[in-house]
Amino acid sequence: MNGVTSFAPILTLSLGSLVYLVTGKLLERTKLAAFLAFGLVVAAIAMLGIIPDSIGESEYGLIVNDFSRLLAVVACVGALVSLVSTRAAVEGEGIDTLNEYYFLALTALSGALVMIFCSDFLSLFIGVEVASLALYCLCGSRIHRGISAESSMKYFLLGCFSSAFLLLGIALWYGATGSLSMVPLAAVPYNAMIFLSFLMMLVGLAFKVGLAPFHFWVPDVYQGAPTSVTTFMSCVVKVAAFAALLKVLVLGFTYPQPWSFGALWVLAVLAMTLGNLAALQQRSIKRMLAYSSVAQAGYMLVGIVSTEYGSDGVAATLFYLVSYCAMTVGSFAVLAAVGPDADGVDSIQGLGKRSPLLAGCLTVFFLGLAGLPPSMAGLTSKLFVFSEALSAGLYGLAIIAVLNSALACAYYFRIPVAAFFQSAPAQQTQPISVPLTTALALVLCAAAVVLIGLFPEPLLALVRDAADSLVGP
Amino acid sequence: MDIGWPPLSFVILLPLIGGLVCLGPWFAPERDAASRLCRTWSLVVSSLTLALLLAVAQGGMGAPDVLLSVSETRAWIPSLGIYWNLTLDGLSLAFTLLTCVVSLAVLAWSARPAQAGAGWYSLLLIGQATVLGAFLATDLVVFYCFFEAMLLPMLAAMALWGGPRRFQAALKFLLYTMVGSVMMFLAILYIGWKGLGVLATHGAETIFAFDVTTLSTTKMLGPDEQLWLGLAFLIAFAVKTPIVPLHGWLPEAYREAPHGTAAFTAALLGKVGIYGIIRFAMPLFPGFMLEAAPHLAALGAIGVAYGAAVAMAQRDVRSLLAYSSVSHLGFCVLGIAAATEMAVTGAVFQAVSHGLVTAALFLVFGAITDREGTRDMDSLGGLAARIPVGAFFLMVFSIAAVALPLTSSFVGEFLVIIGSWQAFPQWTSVALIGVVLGAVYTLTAYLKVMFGPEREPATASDADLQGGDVLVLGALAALVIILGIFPQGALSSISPAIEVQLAQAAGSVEDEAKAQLRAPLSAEVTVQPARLESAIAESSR
Amino acid sequence: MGSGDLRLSLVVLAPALGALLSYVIGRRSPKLSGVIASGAVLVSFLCSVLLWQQVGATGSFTATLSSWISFGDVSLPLQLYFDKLSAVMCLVVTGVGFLIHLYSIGYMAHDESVARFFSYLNLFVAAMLVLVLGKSLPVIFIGWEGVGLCSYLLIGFWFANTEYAKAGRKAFVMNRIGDVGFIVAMAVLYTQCGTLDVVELGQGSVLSKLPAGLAFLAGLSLFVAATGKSAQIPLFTWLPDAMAGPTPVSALIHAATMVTAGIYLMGRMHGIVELDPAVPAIIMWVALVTSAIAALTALAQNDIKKVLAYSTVSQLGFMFLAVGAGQYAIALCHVVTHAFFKACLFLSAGSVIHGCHHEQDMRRMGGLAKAMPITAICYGVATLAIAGICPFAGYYSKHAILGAISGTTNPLLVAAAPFIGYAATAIAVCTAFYMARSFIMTFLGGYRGEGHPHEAPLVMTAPVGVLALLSVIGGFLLVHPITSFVTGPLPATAGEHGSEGFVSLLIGSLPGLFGIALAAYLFLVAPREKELLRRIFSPVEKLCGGKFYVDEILQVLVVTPCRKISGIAFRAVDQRIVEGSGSALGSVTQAVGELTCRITTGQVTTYVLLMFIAAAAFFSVFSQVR
Amino acid sequence: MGSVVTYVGLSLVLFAIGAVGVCIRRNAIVVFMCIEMMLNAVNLAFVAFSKLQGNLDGQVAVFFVMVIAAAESAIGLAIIIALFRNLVSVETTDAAQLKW
Amino acid sequence: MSFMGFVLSAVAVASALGVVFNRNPLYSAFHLIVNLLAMAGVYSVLDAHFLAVTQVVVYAGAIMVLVLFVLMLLNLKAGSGRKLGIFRPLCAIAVACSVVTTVYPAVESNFKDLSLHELQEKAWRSEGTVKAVGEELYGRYVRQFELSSLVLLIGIVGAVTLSKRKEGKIGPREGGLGGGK
Repeated sequence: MNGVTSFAPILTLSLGSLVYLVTGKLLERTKLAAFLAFGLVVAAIAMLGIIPDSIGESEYGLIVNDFSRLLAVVACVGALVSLVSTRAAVEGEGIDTLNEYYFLALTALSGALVMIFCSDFLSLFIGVEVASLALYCLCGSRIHRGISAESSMKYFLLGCFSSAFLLLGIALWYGATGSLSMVPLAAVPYNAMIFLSFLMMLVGLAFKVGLAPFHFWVPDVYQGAPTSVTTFMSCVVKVAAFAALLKVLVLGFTYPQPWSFGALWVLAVLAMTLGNLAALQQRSIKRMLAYSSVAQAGYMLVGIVSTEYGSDGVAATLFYLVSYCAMTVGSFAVLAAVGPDADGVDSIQGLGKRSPLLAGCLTVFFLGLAGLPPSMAGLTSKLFVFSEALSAGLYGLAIIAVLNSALACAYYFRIPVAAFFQSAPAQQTQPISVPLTTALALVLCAAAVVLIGLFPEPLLALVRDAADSLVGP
Repeated sequence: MDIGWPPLSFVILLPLIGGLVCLGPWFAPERDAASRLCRTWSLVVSSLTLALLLAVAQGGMGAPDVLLSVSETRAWIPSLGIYWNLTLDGLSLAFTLLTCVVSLAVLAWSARPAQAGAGWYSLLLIGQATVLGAFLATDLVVFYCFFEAMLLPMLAAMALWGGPRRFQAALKFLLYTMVGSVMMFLAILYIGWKGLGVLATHGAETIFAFDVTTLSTTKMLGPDEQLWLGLAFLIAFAVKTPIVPLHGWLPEAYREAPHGTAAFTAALLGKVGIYGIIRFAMPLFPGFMLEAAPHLAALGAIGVAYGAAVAMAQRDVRSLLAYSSVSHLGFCVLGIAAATEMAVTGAVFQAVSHGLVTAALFLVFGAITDREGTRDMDSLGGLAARIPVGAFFLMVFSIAAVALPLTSSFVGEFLVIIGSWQAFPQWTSVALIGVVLGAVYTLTAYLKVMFGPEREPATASDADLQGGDVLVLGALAALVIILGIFPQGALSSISPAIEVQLAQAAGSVEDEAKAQLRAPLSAEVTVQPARLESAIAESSR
Repeated sequence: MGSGDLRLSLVVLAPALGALLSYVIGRRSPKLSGVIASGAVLVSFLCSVLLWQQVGATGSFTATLSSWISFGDVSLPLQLYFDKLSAVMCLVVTGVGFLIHLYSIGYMAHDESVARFFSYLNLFVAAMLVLVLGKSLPVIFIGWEGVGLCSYLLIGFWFANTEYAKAGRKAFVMNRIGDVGFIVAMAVLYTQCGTLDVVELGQGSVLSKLPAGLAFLAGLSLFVAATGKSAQIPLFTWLPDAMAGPTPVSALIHAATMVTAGIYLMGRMHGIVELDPAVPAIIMWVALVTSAIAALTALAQNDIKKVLAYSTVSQLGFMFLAVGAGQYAIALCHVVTHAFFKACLFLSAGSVIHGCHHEQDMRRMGGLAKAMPITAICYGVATLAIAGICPFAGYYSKHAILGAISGTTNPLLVAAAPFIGYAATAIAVCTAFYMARSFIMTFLGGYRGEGHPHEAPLVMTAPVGVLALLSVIGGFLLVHPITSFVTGPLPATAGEHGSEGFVSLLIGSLPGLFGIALAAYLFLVAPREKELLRRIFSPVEKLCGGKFYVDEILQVLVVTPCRKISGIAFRAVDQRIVEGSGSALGSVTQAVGELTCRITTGQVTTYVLLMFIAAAAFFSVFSQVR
Repeated sequence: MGSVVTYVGLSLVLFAIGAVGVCIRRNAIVVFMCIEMMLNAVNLAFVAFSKLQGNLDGQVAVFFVMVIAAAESAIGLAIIIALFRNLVSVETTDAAQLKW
Repeated sequence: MSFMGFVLSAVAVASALGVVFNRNPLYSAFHLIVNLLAMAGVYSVLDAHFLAVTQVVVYAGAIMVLVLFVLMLLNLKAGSGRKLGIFRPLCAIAVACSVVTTVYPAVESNFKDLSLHELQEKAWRSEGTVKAVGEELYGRYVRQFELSSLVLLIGIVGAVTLSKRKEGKIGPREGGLGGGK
């Protein structure tokens, strides 16, 4: 029975999506269709609450524990918020195939859940592919826009290329251990092959997470994809990919050699530095947020680098991940609400007058990304991650990280400044009407960003449990 | 002292909530009416805050010979040892009162940026709340949060209503402070992490891993740690203060900001740096501070002279005030470096006094330059006859800026100079160059603006300062002079707190010195014998 | 001491209050403001007289106004201290001050800002009284800075004239340089002796805490402070410029009282000044040079106030000669007599200027004795006094100074004492000469100006008359009590000057007589010889007329470099390096960022290649790391 | 045994050739084919390892990879067609509107 | 390596090079078909019979037909005029060589202690008959098997989504970037 229960949320989503594909066709172009999709996500979340933890190691390739449950909930909630907040925007973006759109989103989410729940490499790979394939399609779903197709193509080719590396890594692991399971095998001696297999999986997953120097797809895809899709993927893909990365790395850490240190250190530094430096140059907000996501992934990786010394590093990373999700979903959702083609900084100039709510939320999110009060989530996450880095003795890394976060303020601030302090171009001064659902979702996000930081203990307890269940206390 | 309700949190929350309330009318359609309402509202809130603060201080004072100390604690992130710890002692009282007074003055000042409306009051109140928070917090993380947060309302006001280059100025301000403060952030985390470990072994039930008073008793930081962590703290505070040569953000920021913001920034934000060094750096890194003292003194003294020299070359009134701030705050740095009770008390007094004086100067010059439509001193002149009241107040505050006796600045500068002389006579002498140059640029500015023949015939538009503003300036002037004639009350409230800070530092140094005596070969910390003795004497007293 | 407290406080508070009232009331009714101000000073004067009578030769009163800078173990209360020494100064300040106030009522009657004027004037008196009454150095410093401020305000009283305002600023800044000396002295003394109380600082046990080098520093710093306030080299050039102020101001501040603050300070702190014999030696030489230069400069001045100003500098030099010689009482004596005759001279000059419709150039005067006989008499009497002619006040003090120089016991000066004595005598001749010259040019001969000069009103002539009288009898009165009147806490004077016979009196007056005679000869009897002499000495005259180019030298050596440095600090250091480094860092970051962006070419093939390279690098690098 | 490991070598070579192809070809369809070749190469490695390890997990993995490759080809070619519709080209170098 | 295996490997490598270095996409596709068939041969040499058959059916049969169909549909000309630079291929080849030379020794060293006997033992257990593989698929890997159906579904729906078009909406790009540089 174990295998069934662990499969339940995924089944809910995937079977549900199938049902939706059929019934949604009947409800086409009504709000009901969208709400049916939301209902499915809610049901999945409910399922996540119900299912029990796996006893021992799962034999069906999936495992339920605090870690996967937490991240699954985060992914689902993130998906829900992004779908709800962009519901109105999707129609405005000219995506004709709403039915397929929600279907693909639901399947992408179920793929993400597979990545989160996986306990063997085959599930991991299938999960990655399910999520990726659905997202390739979603990126191109604004089919009449050149950049949408372009982003889809780039994502597809690069994604498949990196999947090949991931797969080669899995093959090497299999070759070395004779098993596809993610269980550390005491009998298998540590050798170069395992080492290389980890490096290859790292490369493959670093691509999915969007770590420099495997980040090239991120800006292009984030910018080219419809904003609603970007909103969705910025959260769901990030969570799932980090879950997978964490699983792989924790497995890697069980081998005594500090093999990971150099590679992860370099990845983190490159991601932070290149991400921030490039973001500094952007005039396109989506692109800037994309580069920022690269940089933020770098900060999170700082937590993982310190993981070698205990589960607190993972906990810090998870905390960061959760608060980052809230901020990034919110930022993109605001952009989506501003308009289907809102991208350049000029498009949000004067937003404070056109819609104080959107501008206010945007400011909260961007301050959070910059790690400044009053959006305390950003600050406390940085606090946890950097303090883990320090306690692990990674002073150099911590210094690079904080200098980067200071540098990042330069571009994060540009957005609130444009929203509040610069006047709108003549042709876009009319107020923006924000649908109630969007407003609600955004306010919730903003509240989360503030409150997670102000009262971090509950979430901190959760991520600690999660980290313990992943690493072992 | 247990009052039953958290009075210090209220001191912070009152203006914060008041400011947030003002955010609503900012977007209201009836801007003028809303603005007037908000003005009254903000004045009430700010006055209440001042009253509350005074009441808390009064209540905390209790018996005359008991040290003022009101504190409250509340769990924030207990699993990491982060607590919402606030303390009001003589040191923080001085700065919090300054904050309240200056905020009230800026809020009451009639001239504010055109089209500012309710947002102006909102941002100022929020700014007041954050600065108050920074002055009250003893938990390093809480302090850091306020330290960062107080930047934002000022930046917003600057970006909204500043001069033509406001965005660049704001960005520069932001980046300078951020680069400075993130290193401190890291240092705080390191200290907290270490503190958590060290304090856990003591077996206390609640671990204030980030609380400065708790941490300073542990003496857990070795010389190398003190060096790097202390450096991080110092740089953060040095940028904020600013200490030469980290003042690159300052001229442009003061040039571009609206008067009120400039006054607020100059009078209060910089003081957080001074306060931070005394409150945090001195007890946490006593050995390092002792080592760094000569360098710090040098920077302070050079700052005094350099700021004054550069101020002499200015034509823009604001730039002049900016550099004069650098110069005057150099005295504070010098006093802190000297680390005698007299000098540090003087430094605090000087900081408070500079806050009052510089805020008033920014406001008066602001009113004048607005009226005349230029900030170039060379194109001003002959105003004394046209605006006698303004000229009078400008004279009073210029005199105070020059630190003539019976103004508060004199007391501060005098104590700093006398107190620093015994430690660093050479650097104190350098600072004295600034005393002369200070007179030069201040009087030159006054001469250029006020004296000389009238430029153009008086018109109806150039009315003199009006009722409310005269009241504000009068109050500030009265404070400056009262503090100059009767400073003993303030001094005797500040100095015990300073004594405590110094004793904490000295206690740690003493231990280090003892450790050194035991292991004479490890001569990593070179302690100046004379000052060590005095430090020991003080701590034992 | 109980009764002393209130009266002593009143001495200071009366003019302070007067300053407030004369302005507040004076704004409504300008006439009253002079009266109030004069009344306040009169009250102060009467209190001083009362106290002076009660204080014994070595007694004192103390009044505590505030505990001021007191906390922890620091205790610097705001206390006033009245002993014989302060008594003399007090009496001079309030007495002469009162007369000048009275005079000002007439002089400033037609000015718009008369209320402001009297307010400043009263404030000045209050500050000056704080200066002379301060019990500790910081309190003296209050007065010290206070008089400086009032001087600044009064010099620039007619601020619409930028030059006047600049003169005020110059005075303040030069004083400020001296103040640094004062501050250094305080710092040294507090650090070493642990107290700044003037009484304690006079005690040997306290002074013995001062190591040799620091004793020199402290003494010298105090003298630097005194050079600022009392216009000695190199800080004297502000005083002639200070004549920009209204003439009563010049009389009160820049002749009678404020400029003597330096001498008072030396007297007050004589214990410290004498600790290191090098300090009096320096004082002596500086004083001599100042005195000489000022006297020579005065020779070539045509502005009547400038003559008096340089004369003041020269006379202050004389006082410092006595200080250098260790005869503080004599110095103080000259302070008193100088206050009388110089105030009289200035006020007379004021009357002349007033009468000649604000003409100050002596070349456009002449023959005014007819038009204003009282003024002429007063001016004449005062001239005789300053020249050191026997029965007049100046004789006694000046002669005593010359005696003191020869009697110096300072080991560093003994050898040079005769030379200094001769030089001082020569200066005395010079003094007599230029004063006589000014008298002749102003009052004798024919009128060379325009309009009709007229005599001043009674309210102006009366004070001048009183001062003239004092110039006559002031010295006489002081002859015998010269010790008892002023010495008090000061070391006793050497030698008696009052008991000398007629011949010696005459001999003592010789330099003065010679100078006057020479002037009379050249200007009245033999103008052609005068022209001849002028041609012979034209370079010297040029030098004198150019004030020995001290201003220019200071400009080149101090002011211009300061401005240069300031400009360099701003433009090169601050804008280029400090701000520039920030901007440069920004630009570099931007450039690197730009580069980072350029990698992202938008070409999938590039991305793939880069990723492939990165991956391969990962594999090969990190598989080696193990 | 050596012979089976050689197949792993073959798979690596094919993988590398495929990767080179992805790097140097501009035609999206060819790039896609090269990627398929890479996946195929990994499949070969799986099969070889399956033989070396003596279990069938590797072969099962290959089956799934094939399934995924099939779905991938469907989507990939649809994307390429969509791209062609917008750009009238399948050259990846022409699709470079998103950059920097 | 058996003779058969050697020949097939040689064919595979040669055809792979053909795929990469042929100018004409169509020829590349044909080369790929050859490559895939050769791989199928290698599978059967390695006793993975089920996979060999599937390879022919799925890859060579289904996928390549699709590719060829698209190539025909789009009717592409042989390679665009622009020349490949020499730097990029060289770079790629060098990197590829480095990957192979890094990974292969690691693999080889991992298996160098494997005895022939052991290998044969294992080979027997890993014979990929339909039955054996099927048992695995419907046993331990049933969840993944179910998920693979989802993958195919996404393939279908995705292809439909992307291929939809409004009438007459074929042509050059529409609109530029929202606010790019």
